[in-house]
Amino acid sequence: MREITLSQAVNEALAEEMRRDPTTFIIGEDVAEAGTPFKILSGLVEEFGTKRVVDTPISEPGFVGLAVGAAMTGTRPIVDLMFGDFIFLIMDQLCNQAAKTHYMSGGKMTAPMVLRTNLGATRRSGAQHSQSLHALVAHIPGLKVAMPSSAYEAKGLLKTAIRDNNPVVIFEDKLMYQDKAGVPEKEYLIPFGIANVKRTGSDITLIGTSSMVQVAEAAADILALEGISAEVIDPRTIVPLDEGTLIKSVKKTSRAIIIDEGHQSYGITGEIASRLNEKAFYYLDAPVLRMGAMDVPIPFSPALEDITVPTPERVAANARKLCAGEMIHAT
Amino acid sequence: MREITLSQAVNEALAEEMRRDPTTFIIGEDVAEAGTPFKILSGLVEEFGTKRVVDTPISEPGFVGLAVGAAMTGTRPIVDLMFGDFIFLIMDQLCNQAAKTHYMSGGKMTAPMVLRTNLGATRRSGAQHSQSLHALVAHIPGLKVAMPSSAYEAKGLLKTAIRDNNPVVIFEDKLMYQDKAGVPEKEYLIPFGIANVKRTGSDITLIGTSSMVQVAEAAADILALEGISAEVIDPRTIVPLDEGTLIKSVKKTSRAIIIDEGHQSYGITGEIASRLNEKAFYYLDAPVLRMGAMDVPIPFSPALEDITVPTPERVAANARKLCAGEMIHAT
Amino acid sequence: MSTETKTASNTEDYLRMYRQMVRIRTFEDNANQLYLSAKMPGLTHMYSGQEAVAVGICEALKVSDKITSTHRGHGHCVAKGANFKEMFCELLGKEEGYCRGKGGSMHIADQSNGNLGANAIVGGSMGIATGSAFTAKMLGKDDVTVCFFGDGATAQGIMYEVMNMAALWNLPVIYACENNGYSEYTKTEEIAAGSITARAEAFGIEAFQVDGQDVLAVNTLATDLAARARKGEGPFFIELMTYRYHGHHVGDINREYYRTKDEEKDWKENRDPIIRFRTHLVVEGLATEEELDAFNAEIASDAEAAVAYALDAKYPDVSEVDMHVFTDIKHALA
Amino acid sequence: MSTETKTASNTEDYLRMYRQMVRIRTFEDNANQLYLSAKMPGLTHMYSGQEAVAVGICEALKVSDKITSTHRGHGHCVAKGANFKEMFCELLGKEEGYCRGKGGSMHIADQSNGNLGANAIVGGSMGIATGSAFTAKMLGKDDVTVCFFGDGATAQGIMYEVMNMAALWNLPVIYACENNGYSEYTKTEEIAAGSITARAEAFGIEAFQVDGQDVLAVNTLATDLAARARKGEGPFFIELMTYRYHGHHVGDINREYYRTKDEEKDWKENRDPIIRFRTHLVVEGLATEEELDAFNAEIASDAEAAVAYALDAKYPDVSEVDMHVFTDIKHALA
Ligand SMILES: Cc1ncc(C[n+]2csc(CCOP(=O)(O)OP(=O)(O)O)c2C)c(N)n1
Ligand SMILES: Cc1ncc(C[n+]2csc(CCOP(=O)(O)OP(=O)(O)O)c2C)c(N)n1
Ligand SMILES: [Mg+2]
Ligand SMILES: [Mg+2]
Repeated sequence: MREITLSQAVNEALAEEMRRDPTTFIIGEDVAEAGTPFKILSGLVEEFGTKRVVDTPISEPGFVGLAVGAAMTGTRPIVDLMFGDFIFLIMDQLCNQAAKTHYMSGGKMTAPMVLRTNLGATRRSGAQHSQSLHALVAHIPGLKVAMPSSAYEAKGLLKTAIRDNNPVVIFEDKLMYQDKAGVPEKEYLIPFGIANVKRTGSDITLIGTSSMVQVAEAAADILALEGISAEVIDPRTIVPLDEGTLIKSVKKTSRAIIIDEGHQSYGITGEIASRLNEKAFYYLDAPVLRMGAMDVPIPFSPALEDITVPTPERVAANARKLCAGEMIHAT
Repeated sequence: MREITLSQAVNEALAEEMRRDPTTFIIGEDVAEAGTPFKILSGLVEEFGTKRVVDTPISEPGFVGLAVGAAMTGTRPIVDLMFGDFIFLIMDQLCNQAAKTHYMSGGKMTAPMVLRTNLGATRRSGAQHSQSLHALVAHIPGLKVAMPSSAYEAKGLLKTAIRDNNPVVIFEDKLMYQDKAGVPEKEYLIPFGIANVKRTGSDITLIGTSSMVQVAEAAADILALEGISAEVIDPRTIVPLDEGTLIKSVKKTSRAIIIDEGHQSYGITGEIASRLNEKAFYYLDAPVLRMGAMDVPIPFSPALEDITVPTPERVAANARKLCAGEMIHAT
Repeated sequence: MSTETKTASNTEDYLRMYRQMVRIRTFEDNANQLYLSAKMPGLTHMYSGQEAVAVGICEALKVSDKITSTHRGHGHCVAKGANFKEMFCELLGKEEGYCRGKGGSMHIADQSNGNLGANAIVGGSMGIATGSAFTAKMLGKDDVTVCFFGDGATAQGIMYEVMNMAALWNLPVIYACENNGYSEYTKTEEIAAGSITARAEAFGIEAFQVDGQDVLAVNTLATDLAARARKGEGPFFIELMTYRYHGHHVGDINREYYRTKDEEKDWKENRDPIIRFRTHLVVEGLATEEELDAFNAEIASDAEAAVAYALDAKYPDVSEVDMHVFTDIKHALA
Repeated sequence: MSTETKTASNTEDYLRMYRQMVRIRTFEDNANQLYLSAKMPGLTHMYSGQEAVAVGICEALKVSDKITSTHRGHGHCVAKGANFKEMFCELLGKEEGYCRGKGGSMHIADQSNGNLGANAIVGGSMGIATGSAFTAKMLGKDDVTVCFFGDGATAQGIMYEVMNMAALWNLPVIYACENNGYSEYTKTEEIAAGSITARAEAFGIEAFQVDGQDVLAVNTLATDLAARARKGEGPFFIELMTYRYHGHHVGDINREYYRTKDEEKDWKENRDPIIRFRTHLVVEGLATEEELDAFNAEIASDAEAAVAYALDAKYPDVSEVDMHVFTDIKHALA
């Protein structure tokens, strides 16, 4: 299979869906000629014109609000929010408006829009350009939340998101834009709410989101050398969450670690861990561990930033202890 | 001890602190003559004047941003955010600016401000005026988060918040503004990060936040009649969280339910449950259960709204099952 | 609301405007009564006094034109074509309400008539209205969108963000600022510096100020601007000077600390939009007092019947609580 | 930055302005070099070309006056009195940086000189600046706050929210819009409808447009407005017409798709603020070419030394990672 970058995969998904559905359009800052600072959208304005690839002023609440209204009236906006950290600016439009439109209208109105944004630290971008804020939107009923872990998922999930009749937020890892993966030439979609068992194993389940799937896989490689067999699962979407697949795995392995790049406290690791604890209680041989980003604003200094996020080595170390029965009570 | 309403307790806390510290001021919509729509602040503008009780235009991001700057330069703003639902509008100022100021400046700057707001459904106020959004801010490092469960806590925690040198968000339950509790005439403060064991028990631990403490207590009353002894704990602040007290209790009772009015998924119940599971793993006789608000926008219709939030009866029912060993795996 | 784009220049149009204003007033009197008799859940914000704004504007619109509304939204809803029955059902949280009881007064919407909904976030619908106009332009429809909001909402930054985009892209949207002198318990001049219309003009948007108690003046201006917006000459901004008769919401009874009874009396007695228009109709010989009284009576009994119906109607089944969270998941919590 | 409030009318002031502009340019050339040689973590936004704005304004301020800065903040930081050493250390993430390496280029702050910090959220410091002015007024200090921001930031709604409050309450704040013609890769006219100064005027704020390449024009205006703001006549708004020489950030090298090389050349050759001012100083006999060259050389070697120092300086200890999350909890994760 050919390999393309995550950035190309996103670009392809957008181009294909925009060809298919003339009511779709892209809106955001510097999305047209510039193709975003990450150059993800290059070429789209040439094909679809400035009517459908719309550069906005630096008005995040305004253009997200505009997208909500456009979605409610017959178009399908695909919003480009340049950094995931800016989600703080648009929470009202996303969570008070878009997320509730269908429900508050008793099912009569819809807001089929996609908000594409990103997450991920270690880019030396400072505390306001390095956050992974997916937990915030996952908490709000009415929003679906996708977290692609490679170019393959990025394409398939985005295409599904664009066709979904609900507001969907999709978080790309900005560190992965240049990472390549096998992506079929033939069209495909990845359904929401179906976790992907990346590798099967019997001793421990490693559940990762976004680029933490790769961290989990790297950890599994380390563990394999030591004779520990780790199952690696990518939930792909955290809303809806494929609880069934996760629980099934944990019932089998009896141990689990959830790995995520959002801050650990009051983030998504707690939710997933709790569900496993609740629903696989007697199968567990050790507490479900959580590894999120440290509960600190992301520091600029490389010396500090790199230790704020989970690494394969640290995941492997924790897995090792869990499997050895050394963490009956995690510290 | 005299009994006063939560609303009076808040009013007293503000008046006392504003007398003590001339750099404090209140800012928000209709806080002066109107004393807010909930009439909580009545009388304060008469005592402190419009220079220190400042009515703003309907500009939540603007006046919260202003408060951040004021806090950074030597005053102590106490922001009144009329409804907790409006927190979506001010997330950027609160989370990208206030929360990170101290850290990003390497400890050189501070933003000692208090954001007073509210939570709570069943007031027939619709989906945009009924949310309990404390999980969102609890996830952001740099913010402290207090959740008073009665007039007593409302006063003591607010006074502590005003003296704290960090940004603090305090959520009052708007359904409790007229509820009375014993509040000493003598000045007192309630320290952050110390949970309050409201009642001791041996069979199960009920951990509630805000008005859910009262729900937990009412459930404990029901359970007591059946011979089940429930310990009820109020964490009082969720950041910092007094993990020690919670874990100690669960090690004793071996069972726990966390009750909170925020949406259940990706909310605070998952965090607390996970910490208990991680740190008291072998002491648990049953999975830690979570009871949050339903994962739906809060509906207006009374017929629907009332079933979205935990009730004493439902808490008792779950506790009963847990204690009977019927919920080895929660459903 | 007319089915064609035109100026309301004939008797039929005038009488419909009259009736629509009376319908709003009657709806509100009944809603207030429901509150006072503790039959309505929650609070609500009365539109009484501002009828000429909603009616003057909506009568200039087609069914397929869109509006966005506010927390004070009953007037816009009626004016854009809604029925009493579904409206009262919604206010009472009943299944037959426009939103199956899930929205309530602050989220009432009537998509079939182009009403994209009330909104409980002040300024919350400004983006939505602008997006609706964006859709029209992108899909080549000639629909116009009117964004209703109060003077207080001009303090929300999003207004400037979307006006900028609407101006840059010539969107067919009309920003209709109902300046009723107050936002909650605060006078407009205490919270709005400078000039409201100048704020729109600074973005290159043509702005107008009009007497919001004069339904014909409002309608004439709105008709003209809607036609121009359809031709791509938008956006436009209108500041409509008006007044709310009741408190900020139905529970705001003692309001002398922020405005005098004399002021209220003056507006009610000397500038009431319905009385003024009624006098006009009679003086111009377009209707007799008796005909107009007959309208009033008919509307009153319609309202009474709708209220009675709504009071008796059933609540949504509890199983609906987790329906409509998502379009494609029947029960979100199942 | 002068220690007294006054017009910079004498030689000493002029020479300090010259030196400060050269210091900024020199700082940026070194920072760019650090980037190009892969010695600087991350990206950074160069201020070169806009020096007369920061210097003209900051020279009108006292040490205790406050400024808020932007993602393009090195110029403001130098102009408000910062040292090269702590600045380069910050840019390289070192412990001796102004923020112990935790902030970096986009969050550099220098509280001792009243610089409340750069900000990576476009428009993010507008509330902070207004709040700083609020403090001054409330505590009866005569400090003025200058809020620096770009043309692109005028699209952020918060600007209108805080201008409204500043105008209502006569706060001592000066909004300084550095219009360098672009926000990222987009021309200002494509994202800003109408007139920028009219937007401030609509709130009743006196607004001025000035040539941002003429340090004396900027300084004269700023000195006057600062004095008036101290007397309670603020707020004020200034639009400063200027240009950035580099790309949006150091990595923005191929920029012909959004602006021509000719345009860049024209600004650099014909409107450079340093060349212009240097010519003025020499023509007026206030300094000789040699004296000015000596300044330049001294500054260049200062910068060189500071860069060398910073490159060698140590990173913060890893134990610092959870320090400063809260003021009163030494290690947040302990
Ligand atoms: C974002 C937000 N802030 C505050 C409120 C509370 N609130 C509801 S109505 C209102 C006043 C609105 O004034 P205006 O826009 O003039 O409308 P009016 O009530 O006069 O019709 C306020 C402050 C709200 N609903 N939303
Ligand atoms: C809220 C927000 N939106 C977008 C960005 C990305 N961004 C960084 S600088 C910039 C352009 C700013 O333009 P302008 O205000 O004119 O300042 P200049 O870069 O020209 O100095 C943008 C869009 C951001 N940092 N913050
Ligand atoms: Mg009003
Ligand atoms: Mg610019």
